Amino acid sequence: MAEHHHENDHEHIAIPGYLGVFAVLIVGTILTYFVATIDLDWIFPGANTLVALLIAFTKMACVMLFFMHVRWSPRLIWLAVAASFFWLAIMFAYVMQDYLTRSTGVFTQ
Amino acid sequence: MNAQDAVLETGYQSGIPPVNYLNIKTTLASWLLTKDHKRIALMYLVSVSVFFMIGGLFAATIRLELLTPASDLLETGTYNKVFTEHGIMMIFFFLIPSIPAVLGNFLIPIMIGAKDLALPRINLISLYIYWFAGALALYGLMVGGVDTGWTFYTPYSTTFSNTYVMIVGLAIFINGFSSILTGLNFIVTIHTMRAPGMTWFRLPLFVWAHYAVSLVMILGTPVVAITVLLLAIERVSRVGIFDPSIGGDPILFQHLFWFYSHPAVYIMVLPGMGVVSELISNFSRKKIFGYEFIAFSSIAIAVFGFLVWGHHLFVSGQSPYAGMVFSFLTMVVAVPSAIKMFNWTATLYKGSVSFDTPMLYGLGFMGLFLIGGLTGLFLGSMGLDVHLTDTYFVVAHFHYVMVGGQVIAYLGGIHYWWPKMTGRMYSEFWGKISAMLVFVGFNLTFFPQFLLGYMGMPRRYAAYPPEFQVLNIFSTAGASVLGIGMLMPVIYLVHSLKFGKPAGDNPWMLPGLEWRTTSPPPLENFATPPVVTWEAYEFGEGSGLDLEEARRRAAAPAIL
Amino acid sequence: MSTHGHSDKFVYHEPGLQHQFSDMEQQEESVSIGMWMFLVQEIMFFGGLFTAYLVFRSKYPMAFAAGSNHLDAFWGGLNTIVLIVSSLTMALTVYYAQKGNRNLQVIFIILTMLFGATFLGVKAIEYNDKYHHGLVPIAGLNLRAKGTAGAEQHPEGKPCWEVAGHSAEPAAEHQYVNPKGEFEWADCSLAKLAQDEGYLTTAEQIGYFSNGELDGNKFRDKVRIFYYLYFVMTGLHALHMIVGLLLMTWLLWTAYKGYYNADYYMPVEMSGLYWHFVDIVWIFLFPLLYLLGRHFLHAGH
Amino acid sequence: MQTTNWVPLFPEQASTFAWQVDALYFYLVAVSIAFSIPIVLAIFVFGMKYREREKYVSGAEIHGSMVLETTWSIIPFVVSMTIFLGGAIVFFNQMTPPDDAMTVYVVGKQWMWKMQHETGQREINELHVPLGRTVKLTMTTEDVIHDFGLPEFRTKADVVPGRYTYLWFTPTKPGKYHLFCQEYCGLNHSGMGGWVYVMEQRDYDNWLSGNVSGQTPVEMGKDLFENKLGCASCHAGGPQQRGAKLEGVFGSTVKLTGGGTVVADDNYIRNSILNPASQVVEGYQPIMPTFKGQVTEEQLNALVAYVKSLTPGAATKSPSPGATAPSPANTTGGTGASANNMTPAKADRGKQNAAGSNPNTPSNSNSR
Repeated sequence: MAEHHHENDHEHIAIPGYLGVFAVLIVGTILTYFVATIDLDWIFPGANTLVALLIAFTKMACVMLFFMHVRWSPRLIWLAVAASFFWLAIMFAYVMQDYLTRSTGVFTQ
Repeated sequence: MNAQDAVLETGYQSGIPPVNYLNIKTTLASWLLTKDHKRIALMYLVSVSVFFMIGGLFAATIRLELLTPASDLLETGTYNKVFTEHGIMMIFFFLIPSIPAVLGNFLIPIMIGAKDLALPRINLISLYIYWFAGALALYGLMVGGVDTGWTFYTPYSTTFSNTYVMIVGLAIFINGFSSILTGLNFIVTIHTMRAPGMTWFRLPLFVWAHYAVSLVMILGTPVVAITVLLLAIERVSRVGIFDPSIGGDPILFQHLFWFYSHPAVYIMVLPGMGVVSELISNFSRKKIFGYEFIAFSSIAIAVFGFLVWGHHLFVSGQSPYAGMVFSFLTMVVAVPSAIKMFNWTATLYKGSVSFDTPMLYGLGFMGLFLIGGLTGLFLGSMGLDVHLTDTYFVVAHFHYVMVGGQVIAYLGGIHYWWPKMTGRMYSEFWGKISAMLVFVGFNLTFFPQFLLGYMGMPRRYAAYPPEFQVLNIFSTAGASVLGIGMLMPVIYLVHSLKFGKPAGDNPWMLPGLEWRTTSPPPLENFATPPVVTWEAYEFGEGSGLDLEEARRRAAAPAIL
Repeated sequence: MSTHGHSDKFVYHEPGLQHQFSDMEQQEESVSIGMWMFLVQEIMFFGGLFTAYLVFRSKYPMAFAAGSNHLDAFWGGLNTIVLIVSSLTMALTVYYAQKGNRNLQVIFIILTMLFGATFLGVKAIEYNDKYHHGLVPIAGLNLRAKGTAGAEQHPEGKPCWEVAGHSAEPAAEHQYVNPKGEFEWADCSLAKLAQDEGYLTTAEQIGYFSNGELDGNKFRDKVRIFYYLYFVMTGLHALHMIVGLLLMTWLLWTAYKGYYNADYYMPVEMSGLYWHFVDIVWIFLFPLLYLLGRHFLHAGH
Repeated sequence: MQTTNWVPLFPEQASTFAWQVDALYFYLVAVSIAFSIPIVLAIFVFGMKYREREKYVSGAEIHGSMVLETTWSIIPFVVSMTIFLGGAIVFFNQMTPPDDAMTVYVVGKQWMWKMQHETGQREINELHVPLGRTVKLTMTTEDVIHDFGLPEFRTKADVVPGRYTYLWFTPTKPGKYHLFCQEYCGLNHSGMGGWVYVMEQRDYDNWLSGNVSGQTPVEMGKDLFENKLGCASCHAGGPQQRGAKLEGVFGSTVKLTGGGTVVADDNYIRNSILNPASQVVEGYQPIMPTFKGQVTEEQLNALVAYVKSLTPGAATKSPSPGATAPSPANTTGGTGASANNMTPAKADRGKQNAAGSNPNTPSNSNSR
């Protein structure tokens, strides 16, 4: 299979790298707590949630790319990850499109 | 040594090869602990047949009850349990595993020239999970059954039904993981186990279809698993997110349930389409028309299939705007199915069409799936769906797709690959008869239900107003024909196991990899690992088959 | 190929190569794709729960905020840190497996398991706390109740939004009986706040009020939904942790036996993938469950 | 097109948008035929024309055609879009009730339908509507999901606990039409049906006036006493009366034949209507027939109330039949309902202030 990378060229990340990622994760955690205690609703309602999720996504990206070695994995793995999030998005979006527009069972009210 | 030589070496052997996957070991343990995909497939074959029988019995009971308007054969309560069990047995324990777990399991490794599935142990585990879930479901049936309908709508299933929802729900939850593991196994296998030269576009469409199906299994099944789990928790704890009395939402259950269960319909029919692609192309000895389009339409169906579940909720209190979106996407999904239909038809053009039993099933599929698909448009079109949903029109529609599509294709596939699986040939005569009976009986059973549906006869009714009786009598009559047609294969196929004449490795002289090994195949499928040098569906000289020799042998008087 | 000291000793017998594969490379690829497909289905599995969370959060934000504020962000945060550390040790385990260093492998597996166990311990403490404060959504499971500001018997004659401040630091605790073991929640001040500032959702305007009056009981039911989701989500996550620990025990044994080397360490790597996945789930659960309403504590009043 | 054919293929068109649904149906049938005939024909022709003549000859080397593929991708797409639009338009009509609609409240419960007209009349499993008037149903349920299905009107809507759903139609033909519960709802699902009667305005008015349940209990009891049940023929005062005199009897102590006395309270009166022979007043023959099974609970309440009213001062203590009125249990949380719970909920509060709560409107009071 052309896109295959043999796992044994595993010099892709060394101890310092891991520690760096770890630091990012810890900082993210602390940050997410303190941001949550500040009221950001003056920006727009729900800004807090958005920020919290952004941080969470960053942390997830770090874990996936470096701890789970996605960064050095074949395209198929990227595809799998992308697909799963795409399908999650489908589920969220298409369920919510009902709840957000469901003012009533009829059009005119 | 490459595959051609392998063919020349074993190609015309007409007896049963002395050593094959069936007789290499014969102890019970060698079956129960086997990691050979072919043996696992056979065990699946037996199991799903059992569940098909059970479901069939329930179906017969339903039709008998509906012979008369009053609920006289069964009380309403019993009837509710009967149609529920019919749905559960057929959908979760027959339709979903049938083609992938039996034919797919047996053929995918052979078709791509592999020794086995990539994860044989997982394969065996999934069989045991299936058995366990099936046993649990049957237990639930024994102790009293369940009467929620196979859709388990809340709050009836969580709060009001006093039947064995927990057990059966649990069975379905567990069974989900069986199909997840199967799908996972197929994807891995198709990615990593293809023989040298077996490029993606040399894969048989059967394999493409199963790739699409596996995607749906992996992405959809977990959702129904968690949904059923939530249902179970709510039923035990008497509190939960589907409970309207504390502000929960019963319709959320329908969303989550159909997020899987609509794609599940494609899990059931896509493999059927794969089988039919094989049949049509091979029995008209002509490269299938528009290979790429059929291949990608399978993927398209798998993806778009996830975007349309809301068309089950047009009248359920879902926002009408959401209904619009879902209806639109439903119409879009119609297109890839249409593409397949046209391509199959075009494949017949200027072919050399032979009407062996499998081909009869293949053509039958085309006819019935045509109707099934078109009536899908009726239900996808909102204004009409408001009138038709929850009536017998729906029942007829999905039986045309599920039985007329999936089951017919499954039977066709079983007949087509039977010689390969067992090395024996069934009686062609009885094969043709049963194919005809099934086709006629099926139409007689379910076509009247379209009319009943438009007249407004609601589904899941044990008793119905008398003006509906005439058509119901037609339907029941048809059902009896259908039943006979479905039983006959069991008899002559089993009979052929012992008395059928040896089929030879390649009874129809077809180019697919599965026909280039002995039948039944050896333990690791090929005497020598094949190297693929021909395109898919290559019937001419490029296939490397010695057709001249084959003709000579065909001309010679048959030895009986 | 790494030329690490250990590797040559293992080079001939490829311990894991199974009959259906032609070589180690094909097997490794298959296994890793298989594992990733499994993770994909895990994502969809939790996805269903997150969908439910999304739906009800968007319907009853205030009830969810109130419920979340009563969770102890300290324990939650601590657990997040613990999991992240365990993720690091797991990553290092894989790293040393690749290096073929058995001893460090074993050490880091042990560390990982320790942190995993710690996580479960903290969870146990939290669950116990919820149990004592009548916050288990299942009726009949809150029999031994301690009062705090968040959930205590409704003070006579006080409207539910004037129940003593629902801040995270518990007020003077006193035992009292909760005979039916009902889910308890008295304080609906956040709903009041939202009403005054006028950002109740339509669902809330129906869901919290009876005849135009804020109804403590109806608010309690919505908080109950939050706790139901909290228990289901964290419960399933904890279950995955337990499975992970079993996996680790097996891994520890095989690693100790020196089963893995620079050329064959797929099991280690695969277990690592699983462990990291469980960590990721928590990375989302922490803010969504513990933090989403914090700012109201410091904002409104 | 009459439901009296021996195999009726179509229900009557009894509502204003029924023809639209049928038109859509015929359009789809036409489309289906237009697609199937060529394909089936092609299958047969090809099958015959190109059937195997010599064994193992391979067919022509045709691998596909971009032109054809695009054609038969685009044509179905266009057609399906027309179907979508048609469906959407009809759906829009079905989901858009006119403003001048008369509202009927519907409560489903296992396994019956309870309707209440704005004017107060209650019906069970039957709905009487005037011809040509737009009727809008405001529906909810006490237990599980039901579905209010009206095939002849070509419309249908699920009835969901904890929220309201709506349904509207304008009947165009007088007659008696099916009402089905079309969402599976348990044991007696197939029994949960009824009839919708579409009547000329005149008949409808007669029906309204004939239907006593709009009256106060006392009026209703009086009506029953004097006309419907004919109690008056024996119990009304006068020389030749065979039945006990009821004026002033309530609350008094009466002597029974065979000794013993009893206080004539609610239960005594109730009992004497249901099993008259059990406690016969001294001096009368036990000739009164039982009315068990002939009078509903509601009528019984009304009779008791009337008898009380014959005793000045007692009538005030008369029980209100409204007490027995149904009200949905599961309406605590406004479920997916959102705003549509608001309108009726407000209306509900309004009614409570005004004419006492409308029994068929789910009240927002907490059911715990």
